[in-house]
Amino acid sequence: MLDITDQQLSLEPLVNAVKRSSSGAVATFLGVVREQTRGRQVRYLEYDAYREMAILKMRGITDEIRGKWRVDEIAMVHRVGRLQIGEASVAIAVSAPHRREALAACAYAIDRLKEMVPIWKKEVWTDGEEWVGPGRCEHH
Amino acid sequence: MLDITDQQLSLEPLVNAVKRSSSGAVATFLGVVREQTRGRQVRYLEYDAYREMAILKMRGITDEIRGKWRVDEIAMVHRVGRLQIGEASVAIAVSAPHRREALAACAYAIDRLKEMVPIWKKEVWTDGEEWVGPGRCEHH
Amino acid sequence: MVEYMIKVRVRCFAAIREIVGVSELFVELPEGSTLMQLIHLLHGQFPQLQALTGSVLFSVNREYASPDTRLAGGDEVAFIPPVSGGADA
Amino acid sequence: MVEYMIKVRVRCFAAIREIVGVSELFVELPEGSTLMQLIHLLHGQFPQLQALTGSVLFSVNREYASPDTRLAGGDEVAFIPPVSGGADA
Repeated sequence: MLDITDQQLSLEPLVNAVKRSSSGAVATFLGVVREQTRGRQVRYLEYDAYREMAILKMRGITDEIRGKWRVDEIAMVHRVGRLQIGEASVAIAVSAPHRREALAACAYAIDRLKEMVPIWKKEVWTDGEEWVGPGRCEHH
Repeated sequence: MLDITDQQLSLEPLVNAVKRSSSGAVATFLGVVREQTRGRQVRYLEYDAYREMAILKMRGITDEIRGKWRVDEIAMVHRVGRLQIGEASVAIAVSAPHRREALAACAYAIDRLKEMVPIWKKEVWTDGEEWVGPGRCEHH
Repeated sequence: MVEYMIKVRVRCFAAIREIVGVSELFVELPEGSTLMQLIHLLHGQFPQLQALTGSVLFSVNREYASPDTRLAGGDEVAFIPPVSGGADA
Repeated sequence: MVEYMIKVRVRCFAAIREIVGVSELFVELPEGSTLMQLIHLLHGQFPQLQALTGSVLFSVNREYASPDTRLAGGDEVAFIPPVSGGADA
């Protein structure tokens, strides 16, 4: 399950999509819109994606993961459009027979997604707005 | 939210319990009953817990985590009773301003839980049963 | 000389509960007894407890405790065989 | 001598879309043009694109591509300014 959606994200469908009878562990990651970025008060975020390429790149990440760890299944869904504080921008779930593989692969997936998947974020503050690249984030 | 329960586990309540307006990331872990352990076919598992001490030890783990990483909130719920294949035995959620802390703390939480929280598992196979300690697991 | 007795509560879980047959029992011991003395007493009463494999730990009042811990009346004691909570993984 | 022209599709996202004003445009180029030549052409037409900070990458047919890539008719090209998907963290 690799998708870009304008609908609210929820973990349960991803967890159900990745669970196999061989799975002993499911690790998930949820990216959430924070109230503050770099000291500025966020009103909302707007995400835009190059959808077709983003899904290709997500598939590339799942291939990388399968080359590194023994996992059962990987799901990644990124939301686009306007997101309020507290809403999830990305949801990832990885199942594996054993917990270390599931946890390591999940952490790897979000790192790689942030590096190379063509999705962009505009921060809209109380006093302005800007499309944000990672170079300007305190924590990438 | 630290609990031992005989009810089915679901991630959503834990995620909602840990999310703060300062949270940019929520990492979760779900332990799931596998079909096979050490080559034997599992019929079901039965978990038993020393409930009061388990919750104390879980609280100890959350203290350890707060000493190591900047996290917002930690939730850990372990199920007891009879579990079928595919059902979750443990659910953990950790929120943090940044993803690395949430992911690292979540991985640490499940490792420590397995090490020191007084919860036990009986494997009931098609041809026998046994209370299992970690020393006899292929992957602890 | 009068020997004062104390009563402790022993809680039994998992394999221990199956050996002992109940989920808790109350044991009387001479005042000043250590956890080790209680363990020996229970080993005498339930010989199968001695056959438990792996490193069995013990708790007193819900904290891991060493066998030389001195017990007091009302203490809650438990055998903690190797734990296996969490994932099946 | 006849110069054959090719037509490529340029897809615009995020900051690029706001500068260009549309989500895609079609550009005609002489056959044999490279991605670099297309970029220069667009820089001329939309000078604000030159002001983009950070390292802008480019894609051809949904794969990252280097500026010396030779374009063919029907290719899909995009500017990829620094990405920032995932968590707000």
